[in-house]
Amino acid sequence: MEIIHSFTPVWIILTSSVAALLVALLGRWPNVRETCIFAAAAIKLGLLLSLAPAVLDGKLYEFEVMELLPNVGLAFKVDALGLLFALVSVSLWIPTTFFSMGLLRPLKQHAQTRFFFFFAIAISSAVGVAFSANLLTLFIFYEALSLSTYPLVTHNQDDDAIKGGRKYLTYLLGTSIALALPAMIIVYQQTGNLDFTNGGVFASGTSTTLLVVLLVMFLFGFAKAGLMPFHAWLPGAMVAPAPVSALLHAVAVVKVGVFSIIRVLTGIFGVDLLANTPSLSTIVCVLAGITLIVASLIALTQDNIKSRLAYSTIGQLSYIILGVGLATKSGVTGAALHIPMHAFGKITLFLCAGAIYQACGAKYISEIHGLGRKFPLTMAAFFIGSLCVIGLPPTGGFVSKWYLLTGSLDSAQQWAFAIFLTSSLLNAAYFLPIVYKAFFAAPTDTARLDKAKEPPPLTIVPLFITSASCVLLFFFSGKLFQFANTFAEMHTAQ
Amino acid sequence: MTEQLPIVIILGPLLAAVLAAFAGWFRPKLSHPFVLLGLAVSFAAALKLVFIVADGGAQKYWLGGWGDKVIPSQKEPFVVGIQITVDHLNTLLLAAVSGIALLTAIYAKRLVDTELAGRQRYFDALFALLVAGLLGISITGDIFNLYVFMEIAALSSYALIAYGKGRSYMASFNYLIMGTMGACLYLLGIGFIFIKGGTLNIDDLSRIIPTLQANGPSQALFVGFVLIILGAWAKMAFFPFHGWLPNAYTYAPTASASVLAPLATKVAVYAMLRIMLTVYSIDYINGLTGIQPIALYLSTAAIVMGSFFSLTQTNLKMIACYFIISEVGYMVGGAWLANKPGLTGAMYHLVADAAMTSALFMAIGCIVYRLGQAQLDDLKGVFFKMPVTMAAFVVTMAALIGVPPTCGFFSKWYLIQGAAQAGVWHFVAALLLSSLVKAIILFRIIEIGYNRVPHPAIEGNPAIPRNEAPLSMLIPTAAMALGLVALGLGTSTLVNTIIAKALPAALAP
Amino acid sequence: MVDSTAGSDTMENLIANFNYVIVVILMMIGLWAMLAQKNLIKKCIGMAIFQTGIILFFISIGAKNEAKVPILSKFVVENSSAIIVNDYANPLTQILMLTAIVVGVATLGVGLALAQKVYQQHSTFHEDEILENQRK
Amino acid sequence: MVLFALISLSIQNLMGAAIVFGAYSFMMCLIWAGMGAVDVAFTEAAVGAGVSTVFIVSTIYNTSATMRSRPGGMAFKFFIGVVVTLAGAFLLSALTDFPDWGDPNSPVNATVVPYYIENSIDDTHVPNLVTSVLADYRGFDTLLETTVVFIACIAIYSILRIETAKSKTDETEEGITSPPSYNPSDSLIVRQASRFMIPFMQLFALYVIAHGHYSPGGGFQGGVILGASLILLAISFDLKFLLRHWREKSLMLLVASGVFLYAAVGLACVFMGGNYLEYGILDSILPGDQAMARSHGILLVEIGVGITVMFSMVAIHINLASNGRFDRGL
Repeated sequence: MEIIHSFTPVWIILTSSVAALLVALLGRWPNVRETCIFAAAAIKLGLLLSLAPAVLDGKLYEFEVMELLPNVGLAFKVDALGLLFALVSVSLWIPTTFFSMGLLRPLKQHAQTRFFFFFAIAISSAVGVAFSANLLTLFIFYEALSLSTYPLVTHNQDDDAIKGGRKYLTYLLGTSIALALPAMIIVYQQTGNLDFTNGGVFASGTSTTLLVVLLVMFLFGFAKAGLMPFHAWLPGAMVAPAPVSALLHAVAVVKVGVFSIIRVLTGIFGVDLLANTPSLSTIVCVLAGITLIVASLIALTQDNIKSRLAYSTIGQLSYIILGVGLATKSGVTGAALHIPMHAFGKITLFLCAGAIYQACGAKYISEIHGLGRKFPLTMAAFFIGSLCVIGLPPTGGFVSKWYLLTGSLDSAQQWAFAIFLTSSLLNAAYFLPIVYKAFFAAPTDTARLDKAKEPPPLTIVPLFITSASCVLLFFFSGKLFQFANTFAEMHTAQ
Repeated sequence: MTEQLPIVIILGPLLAAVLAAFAGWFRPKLSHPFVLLGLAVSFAAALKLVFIVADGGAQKYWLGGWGDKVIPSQKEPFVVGIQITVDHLNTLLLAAVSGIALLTAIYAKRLVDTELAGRQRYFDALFALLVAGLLGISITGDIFNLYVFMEIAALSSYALIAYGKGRSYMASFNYLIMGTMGACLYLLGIGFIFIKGGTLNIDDLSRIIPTLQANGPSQALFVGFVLIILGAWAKMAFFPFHGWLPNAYTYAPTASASVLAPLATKVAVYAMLRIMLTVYSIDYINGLTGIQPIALYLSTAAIVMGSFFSLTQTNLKMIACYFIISEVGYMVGGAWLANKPGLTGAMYHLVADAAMTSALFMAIGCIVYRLGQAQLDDLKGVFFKMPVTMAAFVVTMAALIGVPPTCGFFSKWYLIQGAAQAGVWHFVAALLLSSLVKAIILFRIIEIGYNRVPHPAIEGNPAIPRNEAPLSMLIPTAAMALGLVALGLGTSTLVNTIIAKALPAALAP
Repeated sequence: MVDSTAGSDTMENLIANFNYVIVVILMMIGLWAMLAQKNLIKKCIGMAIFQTGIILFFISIGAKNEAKVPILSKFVVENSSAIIVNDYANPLTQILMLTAIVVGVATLGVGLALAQKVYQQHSTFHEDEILENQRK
Repeated sequence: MVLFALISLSIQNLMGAAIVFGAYSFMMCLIWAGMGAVDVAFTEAAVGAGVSTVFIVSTIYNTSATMRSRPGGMAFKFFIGVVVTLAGAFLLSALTDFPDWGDPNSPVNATVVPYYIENSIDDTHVPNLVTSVLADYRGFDTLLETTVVFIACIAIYSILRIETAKSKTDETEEGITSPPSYNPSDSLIVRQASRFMIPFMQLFALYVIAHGHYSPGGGFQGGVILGASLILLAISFDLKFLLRHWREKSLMLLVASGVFLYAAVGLACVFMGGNYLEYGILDSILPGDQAMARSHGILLVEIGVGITVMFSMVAIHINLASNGRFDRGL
């Protein structure tokens, strides 16, 4: 495995922080401010893509900024999975910014500068997590993400926002401090090493009980992944403005949770250890499986569009965890692939929810009966997004779910196959009726019907981009597959 | 001249205090610059010594030149005078104490001029004397000399607290009783060590105490040890001797509290560490199988109790005082874990907590300066009135919670690692609990100070005018908050070059 | 393991070191007064008693049988080789205690000053009454 | 003695308690003198039995001597009693480990102390071992101890005087019991007696300081006696009489100057190239050889100590006795 020492990963992380500073300084001129963001996003994307060829060759970019603790430093490493995740986050940052401008500006929302500032910081933190070379660095950026998204969640500053924000922090900070931190310290104390290592850091012969305890602490400690019972923050955080829910709570924040778990499972425990220790693998799969099914069932009962999406997200995250928990090559590939696939699908859905709210002021599914014809483009995008999340062709979701299903058949946990299928059915059951009712049900609210109209282009264009991407990802899934495969091979090659 | 540096650390504030006391009668305006000068000299010397010690090891200084003398009846030479020592254990603390004192002196000027208008004749002198006492405790290599310095620090702090008028007198009196009790217990403990050891020099004691123990444990040394530890606990407000602290620091003038709160307890913890590690030894501590668990349970109790009471308070200063009590629990616990990470954590936290508490009290002082008081309910909209102060406050709280990469995270890291290594899980739980409690308090303050008011940027909402603290207060506060991050990033360097060498050799891997 | 000789040893020791027993009793009286007395002045007196107890303790440990005041006589001043160490009482403990006495009186003074201030506010020296006043 | 301690704590009248406490201190200093600790006894007689008692009495004079006893609280007292008894037992548990009482070969007497006894003359030309150890071998302690007195003085001044000076106008409104007016003619005998005694006391005190090298005494003892003489003056005449001679400002300045003298002597040693307080290095500016220079250095710092202690005691007394008003009092 070839290692390239390069400062580029740090630059990539810093670009959006610099953008954040500029945003804060130039807050008085909104156009300049947002130009900065786009420039930063473009630079960032360019830098990321420049790393791609080498990473796909199986090389690693590494850089250690400084040593924080003996043997553990503030260090970055770019591998296929990290790069994939960073690419997804940054590329979705651009349409989301467009969308934010479309949403916030007409409403003359307060504190837009603050909004964009913390948004940029959050992106930096998410990319920081993606590039972390060890658990400590990951933890630092994980916490930075929690803190920087708090002002975004409470952006509206009404009672609901405060309550949601309180829940958000209680869950995220509480679990990370009370579970993930001590688990990390115990790992350090046991092994003296926190680097993500292929094959794990534990010496053979570490007691299984300890491993089980640590595993559970990590799984629940990274509560951003939304494993039940530490999932309640996500529906609570839906009080945030739509772009926040879209980018952060469908992509950046939740995926950071899942990503952290993947890193811990592959880099600290090691896939081999999981595969060879049935109890560990089973714990991951059972916890994820339960969350998967229960979250889907709850989603069925939600009338609020964003809550339904939130529960759907909780379920989909567990797909990824379950995929890694299977500890097979195609399982890991599927899990890695599901990160971008679900991201594109879910962001489309969230943006649609925001657009619907803008179009007719509706927050509940029962309020949009029959209104779909007034804004067909929005609802079409919603349909494509649903297909992607359910996992039907011709959308990208199909590809990732395919690998997940194959993975479950390869593994010792074949019952997971049934779980995947059941859940996909449930997904269909809670998404498709929305589309159906929007177009074909009798309108319940005629007053709303008259006012409803297609939202402005600044809102629609991002929708178009993301939903088109969902379809494109199906046809051009090869590139993404390369990323996922490189990562999976690195960790499962015996 | 570098060999004179250790004494310069003490003389700076001491002479400054005397000059300030003169100036108080002739040119009151001059007394503050004198103190600043003295503290700056002291800080410069301490800083220089950090590098000297990191490179060249411990520096000993014999006052009056009375160093090692051969005594006919003894095999080895003894120090007959008083020695002051700068070694790996105290050099960081010295730099921290003098540095924080210097910043606080700059910071406190405005507060003193307004809070104590017309009464500040001796404030500067007492301030410098307090710092001289604290530095003396940290630097001295003689257990009796330590007692005298302890009294210097204590007497000046009683006076500094009593400047607060009103309830501060009773608070100061209670502190005086507890403080004197602590000092007396300490002095008595010295007696018990002296009766067996026959010398007061710390280095000589550390050499002969093991030989005295050769024929089985000595009860007198044990009693002396317990007395000294109890005395130090009373001084540092360790549970269950913590009763005096919250009132004393809350009713003291903000200017006094901002120098007392960060430094006084830390220095007492250092005194405990010095006695535990240098006079006695790590093996001795680990041999005390009866006391070690008690000390650890008490630390846990201190942390839990401090956290609990900080939740029930409505006054910001009071909350901060209970933080101090739980932080003391951190350090005592870390010291009594008596393993490598635990001690590293305790030593690192000594410096980190001094900086954190200082930043916290500075931020609170800025708030008090502008808002008049620090009841939680008065904080509405404070984030808009004083954005910079509150940014510093949030950073400080983040450090106290233990958010990386601030210094609070790393001390917690080592402490938890030490507790895990020793299997003391209740201590781990207490550390985590206290982090969570601090997080709750931080976000309660953010809610009140930020979210509870209509956002002024929205049209139609009343504007909240900026009313930031004066620059002479703001800059030290911001500097201190940034220092917390810098300290966190420098952890590895500090631990590798200094703290690791302060650990007893018996713990080397 | 109960050993009767050990018990009698302890007794003998108590008698032989009767001084120390007195010292400890004095110190404990002082400590008790500092903590249990409610009157501020009594607390101060207790503090002073505790301190004198400690001073007595130090002087006791430095005592030598048949030793003189630690001032060298004219004869030995001129012949410094003729000094017999055991002839002179221990100067070290004495100067330590000189310091302790002065520190003690300084503390006492500050304590009394604070007590005066407290009295000015509350017209009482009784701790409980002061606390009640403060709660009002 | 234990009895005296108990009585002074159990007496209901605070004035009585203070007087009994004075008697207790006096007995204590007799015991010390018996143990060969003349200097300690000397100091305790002046400080413990004298000045401390005066401090307590003047505080009581300014406030109230009656003690209000309240019912209840016995359980608490008993509890503390149990704790204290246990602590005492714990202390006594170390008795078996002690060297015999009065053993000249105990570690305390045989480790570093012989050095002082054998070398004091050669090192410093000072036959009074207490003085040489106090001001030279452990001179730093003494500097700090002087500082402690200085701190106590300015602390009390800050607490009582500055406060009061500011709120002079509200004083009567606050309803402070103003002390009974003092009638000088009451005590003609006392006045005449003290007028006669005071010069002798002061002369003696100066002797004590200056002759501290050769006989019991030194800066502390002399300073305290000088202070006591002035306090006596204040008691027998009144504070105003004293303040006519020693103004507030000069008192406070003199307190600081004593410390300054001591610290400056130490600093001079540093500038001459020695360690702090290494008086021997001063031989180039002081007459005599190194040992003589030490002897002179000791004298200088003893004078510093004397000045600080004397004026501190006076200033503390004035503050305590007049409750910081500096007009009249005990």
